[in-house]
Amino acid sequence: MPGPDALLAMYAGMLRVRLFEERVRELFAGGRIPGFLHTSVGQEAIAVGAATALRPDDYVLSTHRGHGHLVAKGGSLRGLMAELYGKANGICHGKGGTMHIADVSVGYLGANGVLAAGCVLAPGVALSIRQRKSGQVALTFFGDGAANRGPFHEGVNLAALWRLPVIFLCENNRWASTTATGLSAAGGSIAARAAGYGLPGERIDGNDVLAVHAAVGRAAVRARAGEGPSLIEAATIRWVGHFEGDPQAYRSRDEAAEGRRTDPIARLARALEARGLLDAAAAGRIRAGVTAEIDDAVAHAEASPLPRPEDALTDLFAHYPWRD
Amino acid sequence: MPGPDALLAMYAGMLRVRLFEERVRELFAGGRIPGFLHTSVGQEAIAVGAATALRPDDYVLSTHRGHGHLVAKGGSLRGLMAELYGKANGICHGKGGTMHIADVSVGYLGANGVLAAGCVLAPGVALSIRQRKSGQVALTFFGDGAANRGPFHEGVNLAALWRLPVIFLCENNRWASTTATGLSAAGGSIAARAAGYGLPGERIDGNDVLAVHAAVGRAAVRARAGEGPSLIEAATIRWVGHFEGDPQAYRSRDEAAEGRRTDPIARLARALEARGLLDAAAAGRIRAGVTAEIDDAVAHAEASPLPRPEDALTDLFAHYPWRD
Amino acid sequence: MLMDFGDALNLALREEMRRDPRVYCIGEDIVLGVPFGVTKGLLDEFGAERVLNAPISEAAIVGSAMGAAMTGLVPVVDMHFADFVTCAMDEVANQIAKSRYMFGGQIDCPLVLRMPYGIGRSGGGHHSNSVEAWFVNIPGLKVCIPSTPADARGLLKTAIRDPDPVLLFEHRGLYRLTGEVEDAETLVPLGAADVKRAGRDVTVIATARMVHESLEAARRLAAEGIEVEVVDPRSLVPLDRATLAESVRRTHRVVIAEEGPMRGSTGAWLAWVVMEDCFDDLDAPIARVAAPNVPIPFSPPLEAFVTPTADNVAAAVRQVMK
Amino acid sequence: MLMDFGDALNLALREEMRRDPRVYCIGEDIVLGVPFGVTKGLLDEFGAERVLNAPISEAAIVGSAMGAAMTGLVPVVDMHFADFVTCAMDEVANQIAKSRYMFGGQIDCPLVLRMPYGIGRSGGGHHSNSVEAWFVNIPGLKVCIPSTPADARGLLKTAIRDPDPVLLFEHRGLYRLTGEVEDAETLVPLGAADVKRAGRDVTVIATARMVHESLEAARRLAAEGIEVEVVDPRSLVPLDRATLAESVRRTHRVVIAEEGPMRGSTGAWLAWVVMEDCFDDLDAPIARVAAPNVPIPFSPPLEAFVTPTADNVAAAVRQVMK
Ligand SMILES: Cc1ncc(C[n+]2csc(CCOP(=O)(O)OP(=O)(O)O)c2C)c(N)n1
Ligand SMILES: Cc1ncc(C[n+]2csc(CCOP(=O)(O)OP(=O)(O)O)c2C)c(N)n1
Ligand SMILES: [Mg+2]
Ligand SMILES: [Mg+2]
Repeated sequence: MPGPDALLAMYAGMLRVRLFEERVRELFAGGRIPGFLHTSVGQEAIAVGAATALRPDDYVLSTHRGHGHLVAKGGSLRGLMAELYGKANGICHGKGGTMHIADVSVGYLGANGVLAAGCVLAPGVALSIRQRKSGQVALTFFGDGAANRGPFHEGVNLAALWRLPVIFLCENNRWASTTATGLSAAGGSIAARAAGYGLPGERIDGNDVLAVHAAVGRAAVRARAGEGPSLIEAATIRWVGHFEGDPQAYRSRDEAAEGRRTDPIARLARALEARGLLDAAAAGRIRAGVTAEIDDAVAHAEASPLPRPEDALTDLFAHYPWRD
Repeated sequence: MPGPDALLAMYAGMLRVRLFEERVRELFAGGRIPGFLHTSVGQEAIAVGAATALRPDDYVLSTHRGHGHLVAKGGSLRGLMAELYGKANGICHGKGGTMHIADVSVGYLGANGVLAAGCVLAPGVALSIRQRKSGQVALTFFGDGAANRGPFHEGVNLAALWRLPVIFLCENNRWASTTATGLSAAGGSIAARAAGYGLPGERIDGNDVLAVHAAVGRAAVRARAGEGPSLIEAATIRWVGHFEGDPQAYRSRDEAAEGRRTDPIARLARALEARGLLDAAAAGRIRAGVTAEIDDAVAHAEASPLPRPEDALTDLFAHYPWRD
Repeated sequence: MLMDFGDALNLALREEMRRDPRVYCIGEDIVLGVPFGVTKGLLDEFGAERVLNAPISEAAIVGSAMGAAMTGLVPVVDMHFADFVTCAMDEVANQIAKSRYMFGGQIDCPLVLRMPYGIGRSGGGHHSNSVEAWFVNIPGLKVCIPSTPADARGLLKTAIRDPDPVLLFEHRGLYRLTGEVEDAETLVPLGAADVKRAGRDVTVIATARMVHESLEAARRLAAEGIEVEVVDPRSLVPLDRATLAESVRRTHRVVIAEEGPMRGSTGAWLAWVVMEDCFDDLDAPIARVAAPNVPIPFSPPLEAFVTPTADNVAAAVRQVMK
Repeated sequence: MLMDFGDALNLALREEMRRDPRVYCIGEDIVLGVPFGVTKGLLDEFGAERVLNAPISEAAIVGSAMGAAMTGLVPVVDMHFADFVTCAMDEVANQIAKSRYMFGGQIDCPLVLRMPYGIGRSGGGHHSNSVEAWFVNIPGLKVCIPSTPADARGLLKTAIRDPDPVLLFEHRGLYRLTGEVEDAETLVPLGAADVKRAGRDVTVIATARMVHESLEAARRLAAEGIEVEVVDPRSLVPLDRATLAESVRRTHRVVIAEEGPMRGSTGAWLAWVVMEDCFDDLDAPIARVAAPNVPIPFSPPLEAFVTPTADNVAAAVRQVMK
């Protein structure tokens, strides 16, 4: 069980993801941010529970819904926000954007526009970890929908076979775009697939940051001990549309309401209050602090320059003096 | 338990596959047959146990090691042998050859040079079966090595999800080329993967034709009843090289010896003798008959013409009047 | 009647599904028609048996389509984004394209892959690619690429009736483009290029969105007294070489405009085709308009920089007129 | 020293693995070097940590290589047969090719994909394909295609040292071809074409096996008084346009010879490149030698019919000399 400071850090961490994503949604609605935007509002406990259970130098591979994973991993909000704006000083110089953010400085090896891609990248990251004897782990996030793609199978099998330090963390938010998990994953359980590879697989409450923290912590210990990968299925709820602008005709309003009832942030707040670690004043201070960070990131992004059009031609190769 | 005639047909069927493959090996060694040749010597019980448990109009999708599957399904030995020779009147006009034989007239929808390809084709065949309400089933063969490719996962999941009439029949012959099953399939069991999709999966003795026949029969009943696919892992031994010319440095001679000890044909013969259904004379007659069929197929193939070189340009499209 | 490109495709699907009970649609989120609305409403008319929402399993979606096509059905696959055909590349390149041939003509493989593609709206590196060149290079596939609602409807109908696999590249920037579509059922044959604008001075061979950019360039150049002919191949395989050559023999000058990357793209190949058929008719080197050889960036000014436009076509025309 | 193409690749792997502990090999059955022997014996010298026999999981083999390359290793992937890159197409086209760019240059991706390819020995439709054109069309990849043991060794060494992904197409018909290889460690730079034979009359641009067919054709044509220059680009991306253009400006006649299918292949693109650089220098239309637009058939006479040879090159040369 994490200590008081760690618990408060988780609380602030989830709030940071929540407020960051909500701000991003506003900015998108206001036409400040372009692209196909997928936010993680409601799923903060998974990003934060995982990140806080990892070492700063551990790696994560993320998804199309990856802002929260990077915020939780400690990425610079300024660099991230500037990237979402498509600014020249964004973490990817504006070349990546929402679905391709990356911040190697904090071990975040990239969001991905292709579902389940991280499931095959992660075993390779783990190979290099083993070769370098660095004791790191590689965690890959993926969704319940992505779990039905071939790379899930190939990546889990390879990592299990070679006992690689990988954590496969499935965010099961009940939907793959308009398609319910039950209509895409036969058997209905992602965690149950682990047994077929001789792996531990567990389904946890992804809205309980402590459950996520504990499960990822156990998986990390196992991985560092050379005992191999683990598969964790974290059940959660996506409060908002699959993408910004999604009419959500496929589900009833009740689900968002259920999400709010099981809000991972409020839930941790209650636990902290019960233990006398948080009161309204402290909560207000934390929220004010996080809001200030986000305001700063937005101000930075707004003030930052757009890339020069011809910069579209840079960053392709380390060195390319040839004429095409 | 199949009746006497059915049992004798299985015996003749396995002998037909065995003698056909052994003849093919000789012909390859003698330079009569070109290509990258993979034979199924030792694995006859799976091909024959499966084919005899299916209806003539059921479909099978095969592999790079598919001659036996077609012989067992009732394909014309003349057409098949002529194809292996690359002759104009082969079943594929010489365009396919050993890894691409097909004989739609007996429901054999093709060998495949790409491992596990059949795992995603089969669910589509099953969709058309359902749409046409024909009550057929689609069986796809694949190897222990192929089970580690993505299409295995995607195909099994889709078939399970939609309760399609598919039978996934894995021929576990302990090796994927030079690589032992234990070094390629995490967990060591292919059958165990079924549970993750909510499917029945069973491992059977693939050298016992009756066990294969029974398992495929159960799976076919289940499939026709609309209860969905099944996964069967049939353990067997490849007596010969992975391909013709394989030095087999990766395994000891004992394995081939073990194969001969557990010879599925001798095993059925003993059972038939014990029940008074077979004696040396009858066995001799059966062998003579099968040998005659194969002699005829070889004579036919030898006498058949090679395709005209320019026939390489036919069969690409149903109709293509355009200049490229 | 006036309708947009997406609705014209939807109409074609309805017409063909009504005509032939073997036709069905499969893809991710197609019941609600996400993301481009093309398959919207089909479920209500044709039911869940023929409008299949698939799991995120591109290999199984495309592979199963072939299995169904080999055994009597006519699948129309929605690739969601053409970028994701990479996740079913073996099924397309080794299975679908080759089976009729390898099996000596034993099977038909009547299926259509609908490939929403193209640059726009900061889709970024994984949602903006032009990959048609790969498939032009794979024998056994037919490749269409419409530019107007009428062509989209007519080509999709023809593709569905074709006994062989056809890829239909639908530029996502065109879905909301409106145009005149015949009330009567109208098919557009494969291998029939269409002269979208007649002109005596330069032949611009353009596909999909670039047809419209080229028409815009033609309007501007007309003001300068340059008469541009815009020829839309409409299908790349088969290719209507005769119509292309006929135009080039009149104009003696050629610009080829596409949205894919310069290197090894369909435009490079079309330049070769023109040279093979019309070398002695060319009064100037062929000029090409295409994207630079980089992935498609996210930021609007970067994305705009790599996106070929009417300006690029006009500049290329002026160059060949020099 | 004299050694064959396969052994030269094996030597390059040994030299680079000795030089740089970050280099490792991964692929199916590579420990015993099946099927072409290139990786034979590496296990004994470098151990199981650096010579990894992988399960049949192309997506995981290639995807993991990228994960390792992004984080400090230098993988050399054996694709077994280039045909199977279709099973890892997303990992190559969307992940490996794009990550440096999409991430704004944050990562290096130093990996090599060894792509055994080509027609021969009745390999049939799934073991004979020339797919290099797809990758030439994907920005972010470098593409090499050696024709001699020395070039194979030198290019593989350079590819391994390159901070970006490089595909090396190894024609399987060349593995047992012997040639002179320097005793000293020798690298061949990317983007440096090599004139394999000098000649004044016609420039034949050829890759891999077709270099040797072209040299054979050149020997025959010399008897007829036609002096053929054979230029081997050696790498397609980057491409040494200067050397190609320099040759064409002297000969004014060009033949382009490859083994891939005619339509949309690298030869079509190279024809465009030559036209762009040398249009006014051309005295005759460029002629191309390539396979017809069909999958590769099994039967020897059919396979022979679709396989480009010295005869085809000679015929093409005579045509451009008309
Ligand atoms: C390979 C691939 N197929 C399809 C898509 C289109 N797509 C983007 S997100 C999405 C749904 C993903 O569902 P899930 O994996 O559960 O993640 P979630 O969106 O719920 O976080 C789809 C189908 C894609 N990006 N990549
Ligand atoms: C996708 C793909 N990868 C690799 C190969 C090369 N290959 C041909 S057979 C084989 C081993 C197959 O093992 P298994 O699936 O167990 O079948 P078996 O040969 O034992 O019958 C390999 C690696 C291939 N044909 N297809
Ligand atoms: Mg989901
Ligand atoms: Mg095997």
